[in-house]
Amino acid sequence: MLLITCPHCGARPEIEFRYGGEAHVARPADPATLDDAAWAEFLYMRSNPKGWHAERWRHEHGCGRFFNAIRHTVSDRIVVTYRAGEARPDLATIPGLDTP
Amino acid sequence: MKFSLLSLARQALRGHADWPAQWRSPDPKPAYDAIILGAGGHGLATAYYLAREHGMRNIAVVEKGWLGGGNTGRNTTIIRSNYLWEESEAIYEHAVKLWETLSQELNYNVMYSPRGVMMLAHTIHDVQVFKRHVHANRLAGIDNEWLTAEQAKEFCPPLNIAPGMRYPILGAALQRRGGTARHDAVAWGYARGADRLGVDIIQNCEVTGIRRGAAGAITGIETTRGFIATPKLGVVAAGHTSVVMAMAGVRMPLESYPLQALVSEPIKPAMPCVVMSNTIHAYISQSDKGELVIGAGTDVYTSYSQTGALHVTTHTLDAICELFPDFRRVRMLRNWGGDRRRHARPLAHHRQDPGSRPLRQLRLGHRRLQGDAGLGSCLRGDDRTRRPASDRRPLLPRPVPDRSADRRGRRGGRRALRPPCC
Amino acid sequence: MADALEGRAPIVWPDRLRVAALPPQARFVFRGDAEAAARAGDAFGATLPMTPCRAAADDARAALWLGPDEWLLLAPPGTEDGTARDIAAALADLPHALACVSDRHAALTVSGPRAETLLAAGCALDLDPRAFPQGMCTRSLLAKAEIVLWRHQPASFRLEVRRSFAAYVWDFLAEAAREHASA
Amino acid sequence: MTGAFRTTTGGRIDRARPLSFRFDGRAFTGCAGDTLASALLANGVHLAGRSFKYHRPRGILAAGAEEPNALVGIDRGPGRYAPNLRATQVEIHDGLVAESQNRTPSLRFDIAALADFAAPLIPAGFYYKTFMQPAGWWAKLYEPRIRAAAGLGRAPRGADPDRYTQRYAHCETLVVGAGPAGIAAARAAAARGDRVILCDEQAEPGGSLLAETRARIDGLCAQDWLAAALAELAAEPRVTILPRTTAFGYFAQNFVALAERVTDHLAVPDPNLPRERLWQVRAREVVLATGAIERPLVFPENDRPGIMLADSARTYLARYGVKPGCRALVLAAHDDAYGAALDLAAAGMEIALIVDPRPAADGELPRRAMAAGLPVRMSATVVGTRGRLRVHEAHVGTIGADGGVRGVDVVSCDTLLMSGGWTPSVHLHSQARGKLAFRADLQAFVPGATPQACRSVGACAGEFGLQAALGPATRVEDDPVREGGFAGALPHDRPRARAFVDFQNDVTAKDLTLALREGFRSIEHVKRYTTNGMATDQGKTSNINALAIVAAASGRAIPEVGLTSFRQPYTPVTFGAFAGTSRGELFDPVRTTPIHGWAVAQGAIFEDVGQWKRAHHFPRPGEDMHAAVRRECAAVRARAGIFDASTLGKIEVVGRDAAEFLERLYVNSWKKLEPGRCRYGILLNEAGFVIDDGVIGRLAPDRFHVTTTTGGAARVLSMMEDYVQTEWPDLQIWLTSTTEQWAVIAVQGPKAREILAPLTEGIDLSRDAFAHMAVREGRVAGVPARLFRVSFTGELGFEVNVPAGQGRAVWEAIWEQARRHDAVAYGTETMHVLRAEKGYIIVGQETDGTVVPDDLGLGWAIGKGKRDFVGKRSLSRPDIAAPGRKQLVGLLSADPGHVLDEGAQIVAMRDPPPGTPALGHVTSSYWSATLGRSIALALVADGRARHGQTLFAPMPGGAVPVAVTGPVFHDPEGRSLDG
Ligand SMILES: Cc1cc2nc3c(=O)[nH]c(=O)nc-3n(C[C@H](O)[C@H](O)[C@H](O)COP(=O)(O)OP(=O)(O)OC[C@H]3O[C@@H](n4cnc5c(N)ncnc54)[C@H](O)[C@@H]3O)c2cc1C
Ligand SMILES: NC(=O)c1ccc[n+]([C@@H]2O[C@H](COP(=O)([O-])OP(=O)(O)OC[C@H]3O[C@@H](n4cnc5c(N)ncnc54)[C@H](O)[C@@H]3O)[C@@H](O)[C@H]2O)c1
Ligand SMILES: Cc1cc2nc3c(=O)[nH]c(=O)nc-3n(C[C@H](O)[C@H](O)[C@H](O)COP(=O)(O)O)c2cc1C
Ligand SMILES: [Zn+2]
Repeated sequence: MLLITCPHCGARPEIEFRYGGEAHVARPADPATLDDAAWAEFLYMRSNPKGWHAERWRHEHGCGRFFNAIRHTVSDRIVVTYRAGEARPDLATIPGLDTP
Repeated sequence: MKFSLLSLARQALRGHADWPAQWRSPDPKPAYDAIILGAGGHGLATAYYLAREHGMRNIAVVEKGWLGGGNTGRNTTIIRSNYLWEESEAIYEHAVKLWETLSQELNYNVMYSPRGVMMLAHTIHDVQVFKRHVHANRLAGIDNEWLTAEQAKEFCPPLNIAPGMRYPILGAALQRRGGTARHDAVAWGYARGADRLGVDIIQNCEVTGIRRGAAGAITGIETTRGFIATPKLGVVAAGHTSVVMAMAGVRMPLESYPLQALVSEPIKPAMPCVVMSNTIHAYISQSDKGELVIGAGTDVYTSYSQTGALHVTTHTLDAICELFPDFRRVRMLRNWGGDRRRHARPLAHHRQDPGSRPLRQLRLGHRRLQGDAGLGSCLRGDDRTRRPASDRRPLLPRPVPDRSADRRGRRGGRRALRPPCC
Repeated sequence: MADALEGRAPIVWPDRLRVAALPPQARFVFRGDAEAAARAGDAFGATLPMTPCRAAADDARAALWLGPDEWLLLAPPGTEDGTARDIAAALADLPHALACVSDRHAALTVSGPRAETLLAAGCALDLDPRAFPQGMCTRSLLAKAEIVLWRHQPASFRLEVRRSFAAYVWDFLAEAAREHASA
Repeated sequence: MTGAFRTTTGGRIDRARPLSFRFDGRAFTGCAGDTLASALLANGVHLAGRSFKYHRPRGILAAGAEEPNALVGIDRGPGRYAPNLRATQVEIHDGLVAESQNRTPSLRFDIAALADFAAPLIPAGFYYKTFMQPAGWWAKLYEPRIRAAAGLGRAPRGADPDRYTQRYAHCETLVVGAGPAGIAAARAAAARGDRVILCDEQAEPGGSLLAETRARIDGLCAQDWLAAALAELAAEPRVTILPRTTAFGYFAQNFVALAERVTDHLAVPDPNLPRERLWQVRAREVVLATGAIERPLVFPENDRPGIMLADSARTYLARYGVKPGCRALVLAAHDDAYGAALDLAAAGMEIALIVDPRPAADGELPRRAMAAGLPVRMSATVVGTRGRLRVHEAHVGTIGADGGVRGVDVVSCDTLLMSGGWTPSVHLHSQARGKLAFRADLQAFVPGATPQACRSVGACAGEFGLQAALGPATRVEDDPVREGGFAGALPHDRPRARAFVDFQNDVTAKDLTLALREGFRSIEHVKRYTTNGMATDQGKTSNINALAIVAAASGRAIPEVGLTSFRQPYTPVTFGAFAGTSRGELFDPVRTTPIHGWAVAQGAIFEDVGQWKRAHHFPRPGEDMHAAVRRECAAVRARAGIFDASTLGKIEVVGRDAAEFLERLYVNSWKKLEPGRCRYGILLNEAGFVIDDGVIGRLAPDRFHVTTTTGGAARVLSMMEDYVQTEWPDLQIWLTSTTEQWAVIAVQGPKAREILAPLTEGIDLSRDAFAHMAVREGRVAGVPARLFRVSFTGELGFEVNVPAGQGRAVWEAIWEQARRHDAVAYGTETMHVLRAEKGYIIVGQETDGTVVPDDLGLGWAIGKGKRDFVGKRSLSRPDIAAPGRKQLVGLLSADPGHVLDEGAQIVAMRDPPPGTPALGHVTSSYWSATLGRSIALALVADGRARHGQTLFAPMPGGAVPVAVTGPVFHDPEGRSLDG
């Protein structure tokens, strides 16, 4: 069970959270203007990297907030969490990202 | 050397000194007519059928680790074809038919054991869903029958059907021809078969890049053992498919989630069949060696960790103990994970909306153990229905245009790409 | 008023543990920003804490921080209408939301020297007083049910539970408490 | 006397407390403090099990968790049989009943041992090579036989009545292993004021100190020092010492799982105590002090009863006061075997010979042994043994300079002790994703870097010796340094002889080389082909030897070959411990409505909907389900019925932008909905498929009361929060779940108004004042209520929302009125039938994740001119706009008495050949009391264009012809809605 740091409540057990998929996949402002391919891209394409992954979590059984985390998908190590709406941190500025 | 009781006896007299290697460990040649990436069940079966059905000889399977060490070596070995959607029914039914004679075909005992797969219904909604399966399967000519709770108990005596259960068992859908097989033997049997047909299986050879020519067509792969030229590449990398496809600049509608399995210590035969419960998330069978083989739920987040979380294991085992209270004192021996890939878009969506292009890339490799034989043997045909290639047309995939690129107006490069299509 | 835990006699292992249902209570969920919360606190009669996972309480009223814009307010039973009126009046010009949820929950206390240990049978949080001091409160899970957990006294936790989960939470605690029956 | 082999003094057992137990029906006596293994050895019993494949007789090899041979079943009565327990870990208690396994009919005489004679025919992987002909015989004939022969212990029968619990724990320092290294670490942590958990799998903490005979620590003998150290730790309030507790799994972020065996060692367990307890510990730092496992030696016929690990034999003597035999041959590839020989000799055992394959041994212990006059032969090895049920002689040969073995001397002995040195227990370190480094001097892997806050100390770190374990602050005397280690197979000259590597799975050195010959080069392949390391001991004694053999045979270095993965659990863990209290009623919360008790009292039959129990129907005496539902249906249409709809999800949406929010989320238009009105809302996912529906009422300009399906409540709220928080944070709205705040009582039927009128205050129920799809607030039965005028039956209907605490009282008040009108209480089945008669859909029944609103004929609900809402863009994708989609229709079977099967497929022809694609399927099917015939809803390709056509539902007994109709069977004009 991972220990996930909610930006509001601090470190909490994984079972309190719900995973929310890849982060920073914004809903297009005006979907009607997208062609079918671009819409399909929004719906279904995810980067699914083997490495550092920006992803959403919701502290469902806690403060209820959605937030983002950067986690390594091999070691499951989370190096940083940040509030929804905040820009994805520049990975280069986060120490320790060279090792999973 | 043909495997048989006789050859075993003969070898016994010689202290088993003369058994040949079941497959070679060749160094990669500079070039192949086609390369399959991933020596799991799907990759090896693909190579085998390419060689056997379609006479291709100059082909290789490249594998980053050891053959059969991916999901093929870590699944719960269930084989069934009682799927709901016609597309799935067709491919899995084709596969089940292949399974029935696969040991003889490969001269390798894959221990296919059609002992019956039973899916439990706990709610009225489950009953509706599974009855729909039963009807759909029968229409497709696939065996699947409805059992009452009492009949389910008769088929599987340790099953708890007490009406006072938290989620009582209201009935079950039974596919008698479903069952299990020995996961390792499947990989090894196909590997040995493919090797004998001249396929080079190159292990410890990780693909690190996909090289493409000026026109965008594939020219070969970069690997940890050097560059290997090929005009055609089949990607069958299961959970790693999107990672590999990214090397060719192709995005996939896939996400990889850890899926756990576990085995108990071996005990004398106690589980006569396979039992699955979707509602309370657990499935179980017993291997020939005696371990209870149990499948857990998927972990909630994408990962390649090949382990799973403890709370997933606890939930799986509390469900198993509800269904089989006799097994409460049995002990877990080993728990591991695989990286199952999951469509970011479920088949149900795909089906109702078959036009989404990216899936065209994906002929193979996103199915299950039970599909190994089936998918490996039928690469041709419309990818939507994935119908078996009964006509035995040459298998090697046609170039599949990436029409999503077209629409985006990025013709050029992508369009000419002959992407990993099998 | 019928409570979901009505009729459940307390579980008492003297000098060790006590689990007891609490009587009905007026409850609200208040949502709004800091300014609204400050004003709501004045109207309600207990400060709405701005520190995450903290509660402010006096004998009659309590306000529990549940999220950055969410508080659970507890007040004596029967004060629903008055409280709603007071808050609405005080915040007429400030965006906020107030929903009465008096009946949404049932409440119980777990107290005594073994309280932390008992809760640890199903709650994954660190309940040591250094990690979970008096006045701390949060939503969390107890086994398979969501709870609001509040250390309202040094050796006593208050659990607010969705009413349909109350029987489960009680039965779970009763089962887990069994091992404490023997000293 | 508790056994002929019991010493008169010494050890930690209590000779004054004899305990009787049974093994395979024979009565024995042991002492308090004995394990089953030590008690059997004290009684001269070595034969304790049969091997997995060849059913060879096997004795007790070890003294701890690594034991591969002595597996037993323990029977504590009905439902309480546990197979495959290690006799070395089972503590005896008075009345213990143990039995041996995997033998027929008895341990001494096992028919299946015939397999041993067939051994040449059944090497590693033989089953992949045979049993293929004739096709089909595998499953029918061979497989059942193989299964019966395999499988070790018998399966438990009957539900286990014991209880299991779980506990989460948090600490600054978790120490695994309470040997000297672990105790030292725990003391240091306690001194810092940490919360410390110190666990050890054994019955007593102490580890190797419990059997330490020589060394003095701070001037005390080891046991006295141990007692003092433990007393000191026990006095620390922040230290928790957990004996009988195995750390079995090490997960990310220092999350460690422990299994505590609470009552198995007790003759009469306290019924309030669980049998086992699963601990889930989150630790800031983990100290692994798990010690090391002694390594067997691989030589021909090394598996007979009486052949033991040398230090285990010494442990039996020192800790349990048991001599393992009378005359021992010691095969010493490591100095510790000399230490064992010395101790056993001192206790009066005859040491026939110490055989050392090394050319020289100049360590302290060999020197002492030689000084004590023990016979030693260097450069020698054992090339064979004899003895069916117990070793009685060993054949000793000399290793020549070329590595060959020459000359055989027969040495008689009843015990053969061996040691290849120690294998550090790096299991948990490796599970923690720590790296491993190979140390050639030890021929062992030791812990390397770890990504977690975790360190290994003592023997598990490859640091042997008490001084290393205890640290410089503690003074240790007389603890001679022991070095070296041997891995692999000893040389011999008998190509046909079997030298066992994995005792439990009967894997021999030859099996390993066979696998290599057959192309299985990766150690993972070798493992899977030979099954080495896959037995219940997971290769604790065998993996390193197998690895060395594979390395030597393939000309690779050991680290090049690499290890197989260590996985949890370290030792097997009971399923029940994982399940914990989560069983029966506590398996999953049973959620009930405030009205549940009333329904129970009325004899309702319930169904599970998610976690909820819902009343399915209310049978009267003598009625079956069908009769009850018919009666309920008829009553609602003719008069009225009341229905508990409390499980419906409810969400209060409040804020300036509430209407805008719903506008963006649901397909419908909301902005123009007036306060006091409600509307049927449909919710899609972004892919365009229907995922939920429900009535939404506008209570005020900035306040909506949203209802969802029962199953969808949490999902919809979560989805709403997602959009509010992450997509549209600009919107000023807040969401509050009020599902449980309200009890919901649906009053439906022509008499609904009359039933409610006497109870309602402050709301004008008249047709004009309170129109269909309106909502009002007032009082019902004296309780503040939100009253919705809605209908899911097609009849005049109201849904009364009252605070849940009053739900039952209001229900009973309404019921009083209802009875006056001869109305009924009805359950979910009647609700389903009535709505189906009206063609109303149920999400999850008419939809399956692939259905868009138009498929359901609900295109009308989509707000006209809305530019966007969740899922809208998907509705214009070509495949969703394409013709041929499945559409909701009604079906009437030609035989009105025939109720179609839900899920039945629909095709165009009467006798579809297998493989015919279906046109669709039946989603709902009922007997309609209203129509006096069966009805069904179905999704059928191009269904709306097929009205009037005859299609077929293929059934086992023949296809059922059905006529396609519209989905509304009853009152299509909606006249009844107004009562
Ligand atoms: C726990 C679990 C239980 C399951 N249970 C069942 C079941 O009961 N029934 C069932 O039918 N299915 C089951 N499955 C699914 C089934 O195991 C898989 O779908 C199937 O084995 C996939 O085979 P594959 O050949 O496609 O993939 P894999 O066997 O995973 O093979 C892919 C190979 O590609 C290699 N690879 C990846 N990247 C590279 C690279 N860059 N270069 C070279 N090689 C690379 C990998 O090392 C791997 O060997 C289960 C899966 C899991 C994880
Ligand atoms: N048996 C050996 O480990 C071994 C070998 C050589 C020397 N020695 C001597 O032992 C001392 C080293 O002591 P040490 O403390 O490192 O080892 P130790 O063997 O004394 O203690 C290790 C303890 O950890 C327990 N343990 C192992 N795995 C466990 C798990 N997963 N969960 C719970 N408990 C577990 C063991 O049962 C044992 O009690 C030195 O004095 C040395 O001379 C021991
Ligand atoms: C059907 C099946 C049965 C297995 N039986 C055993 C077993 O009896 N003993 C064992 O140690 N492992 C068993 N395993 C697990 C493997 O040892 C191994 O954990 C799994 O293949 C994953 O590989 P990994 O743990 O090396 O990553 C089994 C695996 C499968 C798929
Ligand atoms: Zn939080």
